[in-house]
Amino acid sequence: MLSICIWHALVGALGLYLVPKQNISLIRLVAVVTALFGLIFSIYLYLSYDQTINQLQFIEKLPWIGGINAEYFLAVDGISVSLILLTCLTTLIICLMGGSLVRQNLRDYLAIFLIMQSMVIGVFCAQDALLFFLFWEGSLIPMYLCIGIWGSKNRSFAARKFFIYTFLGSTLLLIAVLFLGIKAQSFNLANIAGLSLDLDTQLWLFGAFLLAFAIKVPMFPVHTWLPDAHTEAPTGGSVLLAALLLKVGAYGFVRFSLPITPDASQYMAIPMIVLSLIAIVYVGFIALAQSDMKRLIAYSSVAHMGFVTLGMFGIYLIPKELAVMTFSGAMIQMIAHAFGSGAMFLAFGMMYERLKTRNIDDMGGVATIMPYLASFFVVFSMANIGVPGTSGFIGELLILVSFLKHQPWISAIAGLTLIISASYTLWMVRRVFYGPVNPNMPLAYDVTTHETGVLSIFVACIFLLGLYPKPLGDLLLTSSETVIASALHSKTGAKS
Amino acid sequence: MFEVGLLHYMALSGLLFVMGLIGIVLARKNLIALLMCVELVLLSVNTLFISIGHAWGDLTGQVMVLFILAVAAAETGIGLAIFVLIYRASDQVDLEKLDLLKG
Amino acid sequence: MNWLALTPEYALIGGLLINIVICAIKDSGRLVHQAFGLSLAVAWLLCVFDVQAVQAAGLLITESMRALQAIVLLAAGLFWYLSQNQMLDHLYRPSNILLIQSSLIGLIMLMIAQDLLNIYIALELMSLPLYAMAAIRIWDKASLEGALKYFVTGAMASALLLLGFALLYAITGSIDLGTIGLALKEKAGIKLFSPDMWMLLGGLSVAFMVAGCSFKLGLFPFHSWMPDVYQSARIDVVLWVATLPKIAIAVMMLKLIIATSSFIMYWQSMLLLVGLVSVAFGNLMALAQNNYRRLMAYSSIAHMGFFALAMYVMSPEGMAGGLFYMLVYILMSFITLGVILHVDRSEFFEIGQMRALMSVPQMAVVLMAGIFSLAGIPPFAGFMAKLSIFSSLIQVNNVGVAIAGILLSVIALGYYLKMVKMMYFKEEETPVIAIRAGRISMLMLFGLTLCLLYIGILPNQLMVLTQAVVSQNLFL
Amino acid sequence: MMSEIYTSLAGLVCFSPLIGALIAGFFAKRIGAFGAQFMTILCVAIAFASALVLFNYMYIEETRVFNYSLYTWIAMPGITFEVGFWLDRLSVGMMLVVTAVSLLVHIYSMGYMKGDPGIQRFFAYVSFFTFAMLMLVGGNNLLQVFFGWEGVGVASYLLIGFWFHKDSAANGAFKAFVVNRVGDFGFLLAMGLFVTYVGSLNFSDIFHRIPDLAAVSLGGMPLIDWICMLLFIGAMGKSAQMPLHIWLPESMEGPTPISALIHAATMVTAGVYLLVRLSPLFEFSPMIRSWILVIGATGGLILGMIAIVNHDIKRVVAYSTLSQLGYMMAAVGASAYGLAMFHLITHAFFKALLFLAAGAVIVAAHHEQDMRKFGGLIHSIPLVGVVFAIGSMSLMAVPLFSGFYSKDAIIAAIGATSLPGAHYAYYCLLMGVMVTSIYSVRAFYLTFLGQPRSNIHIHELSNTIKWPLIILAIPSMGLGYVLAPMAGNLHWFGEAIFYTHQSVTDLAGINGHLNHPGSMAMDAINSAPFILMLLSSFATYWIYRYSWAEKISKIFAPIQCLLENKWYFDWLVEQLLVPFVWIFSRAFNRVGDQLLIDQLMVMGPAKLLESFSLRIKAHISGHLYHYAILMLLGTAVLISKVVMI
Repeated sequence: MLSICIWHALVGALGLYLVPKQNISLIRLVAVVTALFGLIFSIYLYLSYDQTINQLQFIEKLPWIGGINAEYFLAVDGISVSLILLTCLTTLIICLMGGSLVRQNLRDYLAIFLIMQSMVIGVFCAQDALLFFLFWEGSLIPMYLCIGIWGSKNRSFAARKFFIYTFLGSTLLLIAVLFLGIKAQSFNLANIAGLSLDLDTQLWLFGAFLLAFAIKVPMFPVHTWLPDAHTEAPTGGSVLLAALLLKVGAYGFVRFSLPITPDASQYMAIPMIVLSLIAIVYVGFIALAQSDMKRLIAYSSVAHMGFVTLGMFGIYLIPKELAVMTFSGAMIQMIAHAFGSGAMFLAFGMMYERLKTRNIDDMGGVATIMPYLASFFVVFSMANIGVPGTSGFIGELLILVSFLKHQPWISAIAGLTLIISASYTLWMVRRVFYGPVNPNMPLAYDVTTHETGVLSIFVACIFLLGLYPKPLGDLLLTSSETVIASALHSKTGAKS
Repeated sequence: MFEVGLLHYMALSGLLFVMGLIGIVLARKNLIALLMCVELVLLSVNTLFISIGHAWGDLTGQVMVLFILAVAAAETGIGLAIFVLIYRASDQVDLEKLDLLKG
Repeated sequence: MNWLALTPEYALIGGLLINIVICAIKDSGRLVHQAFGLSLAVAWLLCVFDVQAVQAAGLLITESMRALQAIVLLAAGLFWYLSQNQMLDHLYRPSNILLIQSSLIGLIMLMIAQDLLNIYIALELMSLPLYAMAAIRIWDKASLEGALKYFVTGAMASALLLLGFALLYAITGSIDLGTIGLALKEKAGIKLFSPDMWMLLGGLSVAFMVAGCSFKLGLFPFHSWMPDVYQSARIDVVLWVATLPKIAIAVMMLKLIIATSSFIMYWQSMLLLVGLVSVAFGNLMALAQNNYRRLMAYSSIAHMGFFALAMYVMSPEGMAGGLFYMLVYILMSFITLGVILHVDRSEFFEIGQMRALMSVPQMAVVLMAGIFSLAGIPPFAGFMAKLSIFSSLIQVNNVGVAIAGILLSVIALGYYLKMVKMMYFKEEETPVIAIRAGRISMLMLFGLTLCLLYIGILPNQLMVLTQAVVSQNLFL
Repeated sequence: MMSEIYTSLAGLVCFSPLIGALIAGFFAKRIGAFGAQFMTILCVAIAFASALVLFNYMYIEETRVFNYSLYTWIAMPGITFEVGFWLDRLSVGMMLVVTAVSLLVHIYSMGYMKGDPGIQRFFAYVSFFTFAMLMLVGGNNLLQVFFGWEGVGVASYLLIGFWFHKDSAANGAFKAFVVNRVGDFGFLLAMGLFVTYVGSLNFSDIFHRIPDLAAVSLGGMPLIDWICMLLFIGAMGKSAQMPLHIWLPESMEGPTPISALIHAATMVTAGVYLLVRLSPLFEFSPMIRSWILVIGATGGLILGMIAIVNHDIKRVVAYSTLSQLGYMMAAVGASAYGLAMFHLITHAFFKALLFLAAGAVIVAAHHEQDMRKFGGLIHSIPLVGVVFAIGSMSLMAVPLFSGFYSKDAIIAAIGATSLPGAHYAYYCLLMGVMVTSIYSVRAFYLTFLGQPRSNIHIHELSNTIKWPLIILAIPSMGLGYVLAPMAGNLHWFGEAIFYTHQSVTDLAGINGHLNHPGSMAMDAINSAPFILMLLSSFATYWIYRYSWAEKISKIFAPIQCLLENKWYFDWLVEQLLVPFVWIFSRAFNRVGDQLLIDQLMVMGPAKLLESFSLRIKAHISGHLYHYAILMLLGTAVLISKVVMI
């Protein structure tokens, strides 16, 4: 069941290669059909997922590597189902948009996204540590090629930096995974979580996990690859990067750091929260000073992901009930951020294709030339700022609101994001869209019906999630409770 | 009376071995000297085998020496062939000049 | 001694003899080539079907070793087909194929040799033809210089190895690895020397053996010949030197380590030193290279450093991991060097000119797969190889070495990605380089890539084979 | 049975403007300009009608609160967030005001916005604004109020920046939204305190748990003070109180009907409505209420004075709104919530009237806003002049006009309270009355009386502009008289507004007055505010009659320049705060991100390795004997390993 979810995209990608190279419309059709099948299948998965019981469902287990008894073990819980739905939806949107934004070898472009989809879904389903790592690293090559081949000017530098940065992170993860797998005689995440480790090993394991996932999230000190990767990536690539790859890093924390090294996570909770707060405020200021529009949006997604890590590591500082609220707030923020900044990158891609410039000073008064695109952009920036009624608000509300009694300083600092994110997003909107028309901008036609259709999918998701998040909340609730229970259960008998 | 034992022979062959290696290192100008030193190194191992075979009182040492001699001959054959080709190609045998491949 | 067990060797030797006769009479390269191919095929069939386990007369033949030899012969067959237009080139006399054949025979003998004499003879039978092959391009000064360096350092290394064997013989009194192992256990040679003299000589023999083996693998202090030979020799000789002899050396090292396992602390300290330094040196130096073949030489130094780290683990799983690593490495270098086989004048093939490979898109994809596998990225076999090494390292809970090794391998990413960048991301003018790509050889390379992916995803069968090879060799 | 009617009515009130907005927004092309206008006006009319029906239900029979939750927004363990309605006299009253003013503004802007290309977009935004305001007013929990709060902020952002090609409009919209967000920051933290301490955001739970909120203390200050302070910060952002008022003058960049609807009648009063809605909370924190009193009063005085020197007719009216908001906040501070609501309602009508009249003047003078160019317009547009006069007189609290009842009652209430700072506030507001009459008379004189200062050809006004003016003039005159007795009795709003014993005793006197408005108007003659108002208005009339204005402004030159720079608030933000933030963010970006992290920690090692390997490569000489030496050294090292172990 889950294997179909993972491997259908790969089959689609291979199918693409049967189609002759010149037949553009057939290529696009095959890609869209595969992505559509993936979406329908994931919706079926969501409907048949039983939200009441809180163990793993749709379990598939096959022997894989005998020597170190790693298994091909797939299973899914609430958090993974929501992320799988998100992946399928984003890939569908990218496949729909793929055709118009890329000229040369479109077939490889779409094949790369389908491969990426299967890798990312694999990460969300893998319950075997080694299989998780395989999918985790597998998504590296397609993204590298996507940025490198179809990127803009100095794409090779950005692609190389992205690759080495993430690879460095995952090296320590491999060592930690092997250490745990050998110590527990099986790579099954449940057995590994059952291991009793003393605080020191937990600390160095946590360090290894931290390096790998912090780079991917990205957290404050190791985030400098994201702006470069985003500015050079093609539109589809940066939508995928913003919507999915950042979630893989956060998902890693949920599966690895919290259940396996609970004491170390508790020990490191305060520094992690300080880092996420820095990410929210410091990066917010940086975004204000950007002159390149896409770089600004990239920095804004670093700031919003700061909320996710804040919510995840906040569970150690507040009582259980509020911890569940923060944690599910973080999970919802992950999905909402995908809609918000993913949509913004897509809209920017369309604008870049017409205006051929990223520099804000060369742009001005775009709203008079392209009113529809401008209104879409205003909706997406409202979603990014987190105006109530849009998806961006729920996560921020649940996280900000639950710290007030026990750690008011966290909410006070994190709350500043209301002001900072509003100022840098709208300041960018003001300079780019409002104001008199900038003379040296090329004459550009407005968004075509096809493009409006794709953008309105995002708008629908933003408002649907914003006005009625209950189904998503219930889906995440039970699995968040299990994760928090395992995270708070101390392993070394020390007072947790 | 002074009795020449196994260790003395081993010391002799060790000495020969080291002299051979130093010869290879110091042969800057002349390739022939280089080949001779390679030969010397192999012969020193032969003496070692002989003395050990004698100490253990079985023939394996000497069998080994026979085979080593045969292989040494083949080696010298190839060595000289390469040396002749180098001389024919760059009509000088100065090792200092032979540094086309570096870095 | 059941002499019928050696049928694959007889087939190869028969093939060699027939070829000598053909060279003497007809002197036609194509006929020699076909005879060589035929003998290979027969030997491969015999290896696979007619297997008799034998342990006598200095030989140890086991099913798993025959299976390994079958794989080696398969690789030789692949080599036979890929390098045919080099071998049959009118510049060279048909007898150059004989050299390859004799080297192959030495290689196969080395894998089943069980006593010091057989090992030495097989080793020299494998190496001497290669010294000659390296100098086959007699008009090219650089190739001759490379061959000279290869010859002199090779001779020194085999002398060192021989010295090691002599000292081993000194302290145990026998040259058969089985009896050596037992003798070392009961310290039989104490009566000739005082105990600490005995231990010193043992240590010295291990030191010399490590020196000899690391020359053949190209580990750090003894690597100097590799970059020069890779750069200057004929491309198919480079392909041969880079792949098959290494698996034979790996098997030899395996046997020596198992035999002298009572000097385990010496082996471990030396292999760790040599291994780590080679990984660091290989990766570091490759960063600065721009000649493709020279860069591949330094990257193979780094990979052999990893193999040494695997051998350092000394446990059966560790050594099996090392063997698995070696097999995967051979597969990878078959791809990376096999692709360059088709580029003419490949001695001067720069990294900057790799854009030219894009003229044959399939070749570019195959090379990219090979490069990513060398770097150790998951879906490819390189990752599984690294995984097996690190898991065995961690099993003996030596996490520090594993971390050092993997961090050094991150440096390797620097030049691997530079190559992919030159191929795919550069937009400027593509230098025009003639690439003669035969349809079937492209298919073979594509098959290799699929096999690379298969091992990368399902490495179980190959791991089982390597474990069997090690366990059946543990005759102690 | 009654609850179905209520829910359906409340649903109609709140959601019909939304439907109108969606239709006007998405089907703009198909239904054309007229279709969009018709649809939105129809929907707002429906909303107004149902609000009226709801109004008479509430005011005639019902005193109980009707609290109905529509659907659960999201369910967390221990707390569920819902969306629902809370109908009581307070919210239905506000609903009626909002829908009434919105309907009139819709009709008015048909004429005002005629010929503007984005007219459908305008009508869609206005009805979206009405929907958001009604959600804010009708919400039964703080989350929905916050939803309306921000929805209103977004609508004002879109509407201020409606003519986005104008730089000033774009800056005004940005500034308005960011300053509102500063307020919302406080509001969100207050919501956080409610969630963590009370465990729910619904008004019903909050009002039950007030006693133990008062008991707990957080960081030295009692919790209830923290909550009230944060709520007041939120209200300051939205109702443009002293430090956060800088955005209102710039919001005049939007079209005038917007200034009338949003920046006079409805949105800016949302802050006052919030504080009144949470009156049970504020009753228990006298310290914060005295702060509100002081800030409101100072705002009332100082911001009013700026209007005296301003030349743009819309900005004069905007500053008068700021000062009237100060009055309302002062009333809330003095816990005279009923009077604050009363003033809010009357102010909504006469301020909307003033704005629309100013709009009519601007349309007539071909979008000219500078009063120095007007003069003697009473002859060309007499109706607008008369209506402007009515609005100003109501603003100046001339007896019998609606402004008089609410404003004088507030002044009296503040005089009666015993809060610290009450005397200061009382005198400020008295001075405020003087300032109000000065700028109202000045504005009226400069625009309508005297000789025409420039030859503007007056443009004929259409009836869609005239009729709303007339309709609005009626409540500006009569409403005060009608509502006074109701605003007088403290329990008239039912338990929506809660008075402590202390505030009941203070307010008893004033309410007595309000019960019979006629006699209140009569004996206002000898009350201080009336006398001050009379004196200052005649004085200003004389000054402008004999054009002594220049001479006087030279005498008070320092005050003149102080007022011209708007008490240096804008200077404080433009020159101090913005450059400071700019330096900070540029420093973070340059030093922090690029130099420190990117070059040093990321690129540094890579470059180091490359240079190191190049240096080693130079050392490899390629000579055979060097290779041999290396091999020997290697063997020597291996042997030393043996010797050492």
